[in-house]
Amino acid sequence: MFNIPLIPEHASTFAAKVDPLFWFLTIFVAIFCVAITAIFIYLGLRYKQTPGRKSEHYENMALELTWSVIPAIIAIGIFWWGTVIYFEYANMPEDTYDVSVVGKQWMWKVQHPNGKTEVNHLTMPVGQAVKLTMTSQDVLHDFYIPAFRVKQDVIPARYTTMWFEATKTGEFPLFCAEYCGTEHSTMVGGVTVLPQAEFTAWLGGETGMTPVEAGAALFQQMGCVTCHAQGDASRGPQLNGKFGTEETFTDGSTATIDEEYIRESIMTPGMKIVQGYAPLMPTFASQLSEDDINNLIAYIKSLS
Amino acid sequence: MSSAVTDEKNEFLSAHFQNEEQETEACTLGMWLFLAQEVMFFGAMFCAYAVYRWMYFDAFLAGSQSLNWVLGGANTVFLLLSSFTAAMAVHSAQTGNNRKVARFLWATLVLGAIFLFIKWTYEWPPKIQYGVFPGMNFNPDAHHYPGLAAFADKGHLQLFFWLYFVMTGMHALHMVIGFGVILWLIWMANHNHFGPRRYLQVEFFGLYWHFVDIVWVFLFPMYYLVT
Amino acid sequence: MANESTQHHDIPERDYHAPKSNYLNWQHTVSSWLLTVDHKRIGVMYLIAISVFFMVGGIFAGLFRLELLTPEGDYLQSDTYNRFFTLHAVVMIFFFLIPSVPATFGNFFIPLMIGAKDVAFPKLNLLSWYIYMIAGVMGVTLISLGGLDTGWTVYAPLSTTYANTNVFLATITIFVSGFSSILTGLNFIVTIHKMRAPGMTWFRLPLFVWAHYATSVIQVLGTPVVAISVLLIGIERIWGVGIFDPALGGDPILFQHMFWFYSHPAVYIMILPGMGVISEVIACFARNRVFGYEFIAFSSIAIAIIGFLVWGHHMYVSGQSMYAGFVFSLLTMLVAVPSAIKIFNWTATLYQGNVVWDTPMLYAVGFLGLFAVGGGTGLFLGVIGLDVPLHDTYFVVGHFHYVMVGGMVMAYLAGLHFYWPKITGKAYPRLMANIAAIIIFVGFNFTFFPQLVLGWMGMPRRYHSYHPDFQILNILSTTGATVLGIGFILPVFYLLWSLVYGKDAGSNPWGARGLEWEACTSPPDPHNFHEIPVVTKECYSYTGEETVSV
Amino acid sequence: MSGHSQVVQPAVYVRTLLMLMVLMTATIVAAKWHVMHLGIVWNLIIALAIAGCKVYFIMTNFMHVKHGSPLVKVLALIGFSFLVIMFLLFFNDYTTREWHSPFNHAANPTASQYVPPGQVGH
Repeated sequence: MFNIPLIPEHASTFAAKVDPLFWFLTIFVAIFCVAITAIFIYLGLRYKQTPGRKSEHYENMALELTWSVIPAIIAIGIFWWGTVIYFEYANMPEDTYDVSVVGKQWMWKVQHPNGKTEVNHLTMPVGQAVKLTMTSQDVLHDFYIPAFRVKQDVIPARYTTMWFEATKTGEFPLFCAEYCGTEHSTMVGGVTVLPQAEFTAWLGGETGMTPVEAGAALFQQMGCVTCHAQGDASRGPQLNGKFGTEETFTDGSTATIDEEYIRESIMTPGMKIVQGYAPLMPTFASQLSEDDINNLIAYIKSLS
Repeated sequence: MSSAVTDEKNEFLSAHFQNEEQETEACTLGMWLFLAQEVMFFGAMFCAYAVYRWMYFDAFLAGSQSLNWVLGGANTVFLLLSSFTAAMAVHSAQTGNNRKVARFLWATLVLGAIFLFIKWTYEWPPKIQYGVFPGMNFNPDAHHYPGLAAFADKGHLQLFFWLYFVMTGMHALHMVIGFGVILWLIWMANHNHFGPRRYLQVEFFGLYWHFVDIVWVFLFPMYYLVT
Repeated sequence: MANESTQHHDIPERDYHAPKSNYLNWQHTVSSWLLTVDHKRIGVMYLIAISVFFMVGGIFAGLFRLELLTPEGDYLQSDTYNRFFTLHAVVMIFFFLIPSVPATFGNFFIPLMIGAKDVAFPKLNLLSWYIYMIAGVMGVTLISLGGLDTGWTVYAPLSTTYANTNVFLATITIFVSGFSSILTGLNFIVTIHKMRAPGMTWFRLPLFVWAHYATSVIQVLGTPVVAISVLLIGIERIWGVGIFDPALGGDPILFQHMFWFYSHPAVYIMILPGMGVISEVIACFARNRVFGYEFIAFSSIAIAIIGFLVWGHHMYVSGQSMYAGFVFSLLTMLVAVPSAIKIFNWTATLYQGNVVWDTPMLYAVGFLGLFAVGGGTGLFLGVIGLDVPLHDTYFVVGHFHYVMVGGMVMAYLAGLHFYWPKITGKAYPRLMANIAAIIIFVGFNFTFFPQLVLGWMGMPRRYHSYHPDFQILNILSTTGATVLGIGFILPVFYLLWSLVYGKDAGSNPWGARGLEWEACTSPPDPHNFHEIPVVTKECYSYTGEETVSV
Repeated sequence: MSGHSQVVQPAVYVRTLLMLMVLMTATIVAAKWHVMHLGIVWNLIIALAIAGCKVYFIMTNFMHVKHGSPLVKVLALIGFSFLVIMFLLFFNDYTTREWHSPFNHAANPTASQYVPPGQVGH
């Protein structure tokens, strides 16, 4: 209890990039604050009021411009350093291990590609980029792993993504960082980083339906197959190989088929009608959970 | 600042002002700041409108087509006319003709009332009656609003009508406040209050009324004429 | 200029030390206060009201700081805890920080500084006090009806659909209090433009006035936006239509944009007037004209304008576009520059001055050091790559308390101790005041420095229970808060004591320059000046004059 | 400027009113009779341009900005200027939601942050 923690654990590739900037800024700001206070007090004592001495006003334009321009240059420099790191965050690598996350008041539900689900916990392999595709069932949440220096808001009716690569194995805390209501502070959990082999063993240890299988089952069960059956494009558009391609709609506009488009098509089918089709599809808004939609998306992706 | 017009104390001059010119300039400045504040107030709603129109253009198009642009256009005419009569009331006050001030203000009031009458009789009630009012009961009647009933994306259609009701509602509220001011000014005109050096109240009412007009000048094409 | 600076104001010789009638005692009835249009009385009424609200906000803070002594949520229910931190923020921001300096010292001193008999619209000024009080009563009603549990940011869809409290009343409260702020800002702009005494040119204005001018611009142009956005939240709440709720078709990010369009500039409403006070205090106690007067004046305006362009740095991880984050980050770094310029110039003001170390100066040093930390930690959060781990953690909490409490409250206290003799005509016990200043400084750092560390360690804000690793820092913080609380209570006692037992301060106890010190009595006359003074010299004309000890 | 604004003659008001009526007709005609087939964006720009002209006439003549002091002219514009800032920064976000990192080495169309066609080949 009496060792005051000062350096958080660093366990991802981002930590190695963020920490130098943090410590640089810490030292920079500390020097600035101490120096400015010290100079102020020094000047205050050096020019302490003395009977008989008159204060003299002093102006110096060169000095003025110096301390206007130099901070501006430093500020831009720091900005650029931070921005380069941010581009790293925004830069999704190839070959990610994809996990889908649903946040709801007040828990995290994590689903692996083979269908294995976890609650308030993420198990992941070390040395492998993991990509999270996240959505929320109710309010805003935020998936935050301090040891990885990553954080991303989770928004209802939208998919946000984030990625990270762990550099060491172990157990790390997971928090919700966007205030989400009464039990916000219990929306916490952990991240377990396992060596590749152990992770594979962990993952394979359980059999369940993969999201693709679950999605395929739903596809039958909800009757999607009646209009979107393979080889019959008479009532609804074909879904084979559609994911990631461009689609043209009745009003002439186009969009790429992605998670958000599929979600929209299921929830509000009338929004974008593919050219050559009538707006026949009913909404499934009240019949499917976010997990169901994730499964359907996984299935449609797999049709490529 | 030019030299003071006069230093003689005017009976209407507040004690903390040096002279009439200072008071006039200060009040004018205050009025314009108030209007700048109003611009931001309505402007924030217009920005929200712009974002949603950009995101959900189809819904906005469908919503707009269900609005009656003839009524909207007629209302624009009435409001522009009322702006004109308000300007004429200012002119009459400046020239000291209190009877004309009262007449032009009455004209402004009547034209504004026609505007609100059309809005409150032919525009809002049918929408509320036939399910075009956003909320739990949003369900456009297929007979009266076939375009809306057929439009699939009801969620974003509601957004359009939500903004429509809030913005036209805020506009109407500003007009009602204006009516109160008009009645007060008419009472003052009937007591021969206004003259070449005492017309600021009418002038400021004019500014306010023209601002309300300006808001409508944007509301009209933004809501009734989406193409 | 050089010749002029040695001249004195053209003011009639008067006996400053025996004012018979002043703004405080010339009428005694309750209605003479409640219906007053005297800017000085309105300033005093604001002073009383905001002190009460500061206490209310402080009590909430104390209660949830106690809860945070242990990692478990053991002493408050999580619902109660959430209400307490929300109400702490709402009360402190809308009822203390925003009106703190402008509505009290701004109201009291702007007309005195520029040589006017009153603000341009005295009745409007009174009206804005009443609007503030109505909002205050609504706020108290809100508290008694169970408070608010959405966080002061009232983010949709939590506030519109999921919150358990009276969000509608809360939004109306914020809406109403906004109008008080708008009217005050409007009044100040007109006053500064049109009510200046003859000879009081723009570049003879005290920097306090410049800072308030910049503040007022934000108040007039920003506040209506937050008014309409919280109003939309409120209407959405009772109507159940989704303008921001994504489940009903809206976009929650749009609310964040609209909210921060005001609420970021609002933090400059909360700090610029404080900077104005510090400029006055440092010039007076350094007995020197402020170094780089024009730079400080224009940096206030620059902060007000650029401050409108940077709100997106509250939303780096919210799901706004990457490119928007990039642009906002760049603009955010630029807004740091004018603040840095001010800090350098204040420091340089001491050079070749005749520095007097007195109570207000102690608070000013405290301000300078703490504001430097606050501004410096702002760099961490403005840099987009570093904000990702730090966003919504205690680092943010620490940062804005360094600015708001370390900056604004210190400046407010500096102003209170500087202007108290002018407002009340009484001198307070210096030793007590100096002790309080030191206690506040120490307590403050113990409270909020651990929070910066906590944030870096990863503790998210608004947590009722937390990871046990964070406990030791939280204990430090709560201990510091206790010290800070004592520090804040001390001035209440000795200032009230001074009202009764304090010695007469005299019209210019600090030997300060400026119309408010040199051309009117302490406390001032009901009409400020017997004759409107004619200004013939620049402000801060300490240069070349030998000053006497106080 | 003098404290009291110049007395504007009724003829000016009448001319302004007529101008406003003409502009109002123009905006309806442009929108409803599809005089010009220019697409969504241009229709909006035309509507806004006409509205802008109307506002200009109302402000200069009805609201006496023409004879107002420079300060009044600044104030007449400042609200609109801040709105433009607000508008631009809003759309700075909304129009670039789908942009990708310039350092992107793996265009990944499966994410919601996909690469718009024509930006990066893949």
